[in-house]
Amino acid sequence: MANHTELRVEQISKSFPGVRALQEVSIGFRSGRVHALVGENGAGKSTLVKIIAGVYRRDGGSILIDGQEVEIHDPRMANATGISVIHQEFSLFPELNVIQNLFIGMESTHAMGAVLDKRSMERRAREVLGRLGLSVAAGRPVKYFSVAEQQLMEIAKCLIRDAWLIIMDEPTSALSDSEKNTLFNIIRAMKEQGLAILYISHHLEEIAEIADEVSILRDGRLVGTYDVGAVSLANITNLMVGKDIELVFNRTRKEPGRRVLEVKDLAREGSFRDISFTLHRGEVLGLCGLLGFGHAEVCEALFGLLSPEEGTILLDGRTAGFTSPLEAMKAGIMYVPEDRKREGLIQTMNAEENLSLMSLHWLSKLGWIDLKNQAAVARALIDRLSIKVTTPKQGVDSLSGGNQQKVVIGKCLSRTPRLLILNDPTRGIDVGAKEEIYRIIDRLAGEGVAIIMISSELPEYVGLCDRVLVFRHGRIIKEFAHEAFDQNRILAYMLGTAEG
Amino acid sequence: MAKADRRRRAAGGPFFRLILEQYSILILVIAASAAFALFNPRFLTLENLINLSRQIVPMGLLALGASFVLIGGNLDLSAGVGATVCGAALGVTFVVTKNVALAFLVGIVTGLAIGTVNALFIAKAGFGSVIVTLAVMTILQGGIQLLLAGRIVFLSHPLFAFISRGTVAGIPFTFLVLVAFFLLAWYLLNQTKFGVHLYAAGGNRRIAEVVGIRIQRVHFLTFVISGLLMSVSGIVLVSRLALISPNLSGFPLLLNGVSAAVIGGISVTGGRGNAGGVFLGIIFIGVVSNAINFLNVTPEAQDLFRGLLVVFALIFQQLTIRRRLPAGSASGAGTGGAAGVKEVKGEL
Amino acid sequence: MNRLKQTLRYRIKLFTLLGIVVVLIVVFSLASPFFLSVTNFVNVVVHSSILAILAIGMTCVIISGGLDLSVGSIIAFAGVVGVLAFRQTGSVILGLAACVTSGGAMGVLNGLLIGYMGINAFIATIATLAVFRGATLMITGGHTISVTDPAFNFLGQGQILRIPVIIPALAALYVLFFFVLRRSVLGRSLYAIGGNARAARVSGIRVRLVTLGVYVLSGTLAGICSVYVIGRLSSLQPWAGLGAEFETIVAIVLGGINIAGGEGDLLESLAGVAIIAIILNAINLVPTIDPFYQSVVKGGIILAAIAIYERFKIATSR
Amino acid sequence: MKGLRLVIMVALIGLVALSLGFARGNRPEREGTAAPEKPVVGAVMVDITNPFFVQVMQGGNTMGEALDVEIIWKSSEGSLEKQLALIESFIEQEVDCIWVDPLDPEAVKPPIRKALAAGIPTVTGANLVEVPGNVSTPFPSYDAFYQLTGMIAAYLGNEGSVVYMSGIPGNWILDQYQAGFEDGMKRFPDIDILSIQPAKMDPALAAQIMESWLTTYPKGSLDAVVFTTDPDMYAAIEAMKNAGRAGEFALFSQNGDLPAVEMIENGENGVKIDLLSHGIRIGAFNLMVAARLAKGEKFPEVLWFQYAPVMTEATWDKIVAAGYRKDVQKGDPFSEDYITPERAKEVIADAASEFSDWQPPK
Repeated sequence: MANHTELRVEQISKSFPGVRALQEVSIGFRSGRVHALVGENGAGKSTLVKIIAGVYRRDGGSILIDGQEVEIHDPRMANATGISVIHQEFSLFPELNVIQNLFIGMESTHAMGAVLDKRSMERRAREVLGRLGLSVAAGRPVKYFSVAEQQLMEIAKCLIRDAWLIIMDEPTSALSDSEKNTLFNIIRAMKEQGLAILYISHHLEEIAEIADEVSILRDGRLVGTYDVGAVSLANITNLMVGKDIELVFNRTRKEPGRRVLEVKDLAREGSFRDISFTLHRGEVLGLCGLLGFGHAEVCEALFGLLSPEEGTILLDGRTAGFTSPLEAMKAGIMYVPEDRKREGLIQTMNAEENLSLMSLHWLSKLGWIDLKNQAAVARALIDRLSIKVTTPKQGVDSLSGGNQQKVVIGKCLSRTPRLLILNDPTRGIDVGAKEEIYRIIDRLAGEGVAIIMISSELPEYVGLCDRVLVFRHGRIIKEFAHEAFDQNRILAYMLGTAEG
Repeated sequence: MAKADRRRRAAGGPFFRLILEQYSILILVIAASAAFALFNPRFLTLENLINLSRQIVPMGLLALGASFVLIGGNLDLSAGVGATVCGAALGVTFVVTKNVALAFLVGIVTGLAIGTVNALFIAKAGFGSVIVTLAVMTILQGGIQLLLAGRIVFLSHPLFAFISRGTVAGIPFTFLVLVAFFLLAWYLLNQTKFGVHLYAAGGNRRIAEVVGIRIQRVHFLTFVISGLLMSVSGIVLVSRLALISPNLSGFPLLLNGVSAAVIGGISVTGGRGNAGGVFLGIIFIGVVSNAINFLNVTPEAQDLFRGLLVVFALIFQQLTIRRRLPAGSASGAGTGGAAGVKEVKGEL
Repeated sequence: MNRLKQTLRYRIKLFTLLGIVVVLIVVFSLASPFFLSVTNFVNVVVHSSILAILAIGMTCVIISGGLDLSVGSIIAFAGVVGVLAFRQTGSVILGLAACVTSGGAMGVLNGLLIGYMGINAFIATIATLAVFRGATLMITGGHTISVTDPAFNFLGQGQILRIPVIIPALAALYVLFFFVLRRSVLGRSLYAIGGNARAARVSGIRVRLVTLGVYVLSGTLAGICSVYVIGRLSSLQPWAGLGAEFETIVAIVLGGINIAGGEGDLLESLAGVAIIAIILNAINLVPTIDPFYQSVVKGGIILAAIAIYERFKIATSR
Repeated sequence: MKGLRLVIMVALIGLVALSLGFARGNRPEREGTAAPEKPVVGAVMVDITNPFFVQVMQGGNTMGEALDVEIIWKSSEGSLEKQLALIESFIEQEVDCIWVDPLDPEAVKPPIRKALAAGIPTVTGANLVEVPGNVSTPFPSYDAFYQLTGMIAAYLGNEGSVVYMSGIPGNWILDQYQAGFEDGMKRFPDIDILSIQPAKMDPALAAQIMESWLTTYPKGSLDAVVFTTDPDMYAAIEAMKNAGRAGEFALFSQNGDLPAVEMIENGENGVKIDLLSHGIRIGAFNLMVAARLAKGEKFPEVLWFQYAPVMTEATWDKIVAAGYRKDVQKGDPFSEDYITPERAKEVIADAASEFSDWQPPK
């Protein structure tokens, strides 16, 4: 199927007002290889991808396929030349059914290209989905399918487009580990069939597992391209950041203080049941489990986003069932949502307004916001979390991922919370930013804040938590104390492969 | 994941929901008709049903046009007045030239022209559809005055008479026309590339662009279609009255049409809905406004009556149509962009 | 940097608006000798005062990402309630209070449908538009109720130091709501909801409540309008405020506010109102604009304005 | 780039509209209002999208020619707020006389007073506006339909069933017709009013209403249909034709439009009586008053405008034989007992001459 052998970008440059996103980058992507692209946020990964995919026009340089130069003006053209992109945010249409989604933009038709040839599309779809081991009702709107299934549909889309270069941007960010493995197997299979895969991820261990070669970008420049076998994850990190990081997790543990939170027999139909645990001052409690295993829902329930049907929540010994986030906040519980874009930030507002959003009720008197006070609070948070902004009035949409995440966390810290819930606080941000956030967590714990955290990376549990609760199908099936931490065993419990 | 997913399906019961989504409006129609029939048995006589089938045609055509535009994520407020303008253009041409064929041609061309102007501003230049069509509507209101110079124009010709009262196998000709257009619409939406692309463009503009759908073209087409349908609606309207008068009001007709479309399951935010639902929607509105005259609702109470029924219908529809994804945590990354936002709007 | 761009764009927007206003004034002064005069200026303000009041509420609603088409009908219905209360009790205060509060009450209905039922604002308020107008016709039997109470008439026609009462009232309202939007919790919540409703909820903003609130606000302002209308017309018209909603939206969009929500500023809508007001007044004043051409001219000017914004990439989306 | 082209394009649209406006101006010279020799009448109509007011303007213009005055026509577009605004801007323009067709007799009083205070004489058409110094030319709407019921009753032989298609609820004049109709009918207990539905001056609605009536009342159960205005009747007649029941009922209406008059003449569709008010006559009459006021003439404060029932001699004889007697309530609504369709046509043809040397009744 691979009708090409290599796509090379030569001396590609691109700059936006105020930023030089890419400077003379040259990389080659060969069929039958998985090529990883790494770099901190703002290093130029997505810019490069967008140029290859025809979303951006490059300022300088050239793109060559099998040695001869090509022009890619728009996504349509990219598709035509066999390049497909799977974006982090899926490009599926919830209301359209599977077939319509798979063939969107390139439907096969008869009668002067207007009337759909449904039969042939259906046939092709079945065949491709079959290859991915996915058997679904192809006539159903995709909004009724699980994230993993949708992920596979994205891949099916590429295959149907006869793509030979498939670009995957953080393909695992929403997948559980088992789903991840399925994906990797599929990637390997595609590799066998001679496709070229450009794999973008922050999870270096994934890269070690799946990639053949890795290119590292820093500040819009290519640091270099290496065979994965030839470099250790440590050097990759160093090369990305440009400085040596000896210890990522610097967690100073001490005796947890008095009990802050006690949860008894919490249950919610279809989400979780028999949930009981306690949490103390200065303690970091990790809730881990696969997607949909209920740990995330428990957090939402604690913050009043979901209402539990049974059970009690005791905060400092007093019963506290919250029906709205505001109540929870007033009781000193703060929540950092998992999805920055959808739940964390108001894109139309500036940093200062976003930072003060969760403190409005005490920044204001009689419904009027004390702007001086607000500015001060924002200023303080910006310094405290060293958020990089030109001015507090800078629009958040123009901040880098890491800084956006810091703003989201900052929102919760305008007053030291009693209980802080972090739902995957380091999702999709670069190593440098991650490390800073680890420090923040540590500092907060040191200040006596009780912290509950969920992460998509096991090492974070091991590195940051004092205790970890493993969820499976809505139940707590295992508790690990810090000294008993062991990534593999935790994983085993999550996957249900461990005994008792 | 398998387990998690099974739970999702269980909680979802999508097929049941789909059925309910489809039939909620049908239930509504039946309930309404039954209720009215109770008050006045003659309501369900063949004669009245034929009246009904005649009365809904102009509104129905507008509703259909509106549906296309709405699925694309826009709004065409000019359609109602546009219809009357087409009627006026047709009438004037007929009176001046006495040539029916030419008159109809002019009527339809006028509609297409209006649609194209909207399309140019909205699809090509990317202005907001609400404001543009509002402005165009204002202009058209002046246009009809200029066309008719404020006078009533009478249309006496067998062809108008036929459109007005002609029947095929006992079914009013115009109603058949309406049905034909709905079948056509169903075909366009479900069997053609344009249809799929339209849903995509309305469902999530950004993604649609990335997969290389020519959004401009799609939107352009929707407004032209709306233009065509407004002209047909106008033709039917004036033929039914055999006259065109400047205070023939098209705007309420459109508002009813839009309500019908929405009650029929078209999402005002775009990307959702189908021809069948809209058809039931217009029948519901038709039944209601027919009943108003039929049940002798006192003149002053009529608007209230109509309004309350529409509100009720909207609430009912809201309760039956599922907006949110099936159960499963906030990990909405999968549902993607605007779709995600839309779901959320539903759940807030 | 980005912020700077924003402020710059904002300035450009205001300057554009200012420019349009100036051009209009010049054109119309040429077309009519009576256009440039103090009394006519007063006329312009008085004639557009309803529009101006409604524009405040509509701006808030639009910023929150909604739309309220029922305000025109609320004016009439609130008026009915007010007048009835006045007739029953004979107390002006109660009458006025009834106007305003009943307006708010109707806002509650909108708010419930939109905020709690989750019905799309456009469609929901189209329906309530019919309901309120219908209720008005039902109660009044479609007849005008004349109100010759000095207090009402003072609010509608009275003058303080030869300045119509409504003008200072307007000024007050605008100053108040300018600050409400700029620095009140309510205002901030509106921007947040319009910008990203879900994030707003997660940030502890009571989205449903605030949504309800903003429609109550818009309803209340419509109620205030009805007081003024009754006073000015020394009677209650069952058709009062007909079509006011669309004129208001046009004005706001002319102000360059994005109907998608999350952005906007009262100054902009004020400018929009000014443009509409001037156009309408000029159409009245210029003797040679044939009545048949009124709406053509109006529509043409609106289109022109939008086009100019597009030139500066101001007006956006539906 | 594209943006620019559009700006130009659209700006052009706007300018064209404006210039057209100037071009189609009622008078060639631009600031005609300033021209001293010719008195200027500012005319505030209710809503020119209504054919009736177009006729009014027609009649006004012809009379304007005859009496050599300039007229500035403005439309309130059905909104009272706009109407007041228009009156105020006419005061601003210092016209020589303001002629208002009020949406509401109460509401226009303040601006009328304002005008009179500014020394501008005012005429209010259609209904009584009791402001000292203002001249009202009210329609005898109430009495006209009160009398009409008498004729209808006589025609039906004092028994039978009728339906009434009313106008826009809340429109003062149209409500007066309805009131006159209902009160008048009270005198005839054996005639029942089966239904009253508002056509809201919208032909489409009129047709729809007629259709429901046709379904509700099978052959023989309905004798007469009464309309507020002729356009409604035309639409309804179309509906009757659709049902193949045209001519089954006796039709009564108001306006005196040419088509209606001709139907009476040719005995088509069962149209029996049409009250001749006619926009052209009304326009001519009011403009005549306004023009003379503008020239400094004085009039009594109330000048009743008069209708005339149009019917064939046959019909007249029939209702007289059946015992129709005019019994006047407030004032005689009719200038003549009845006029034949032929006469009616002539009257409409030159409305100017009917009123140009009209004198108020002593």
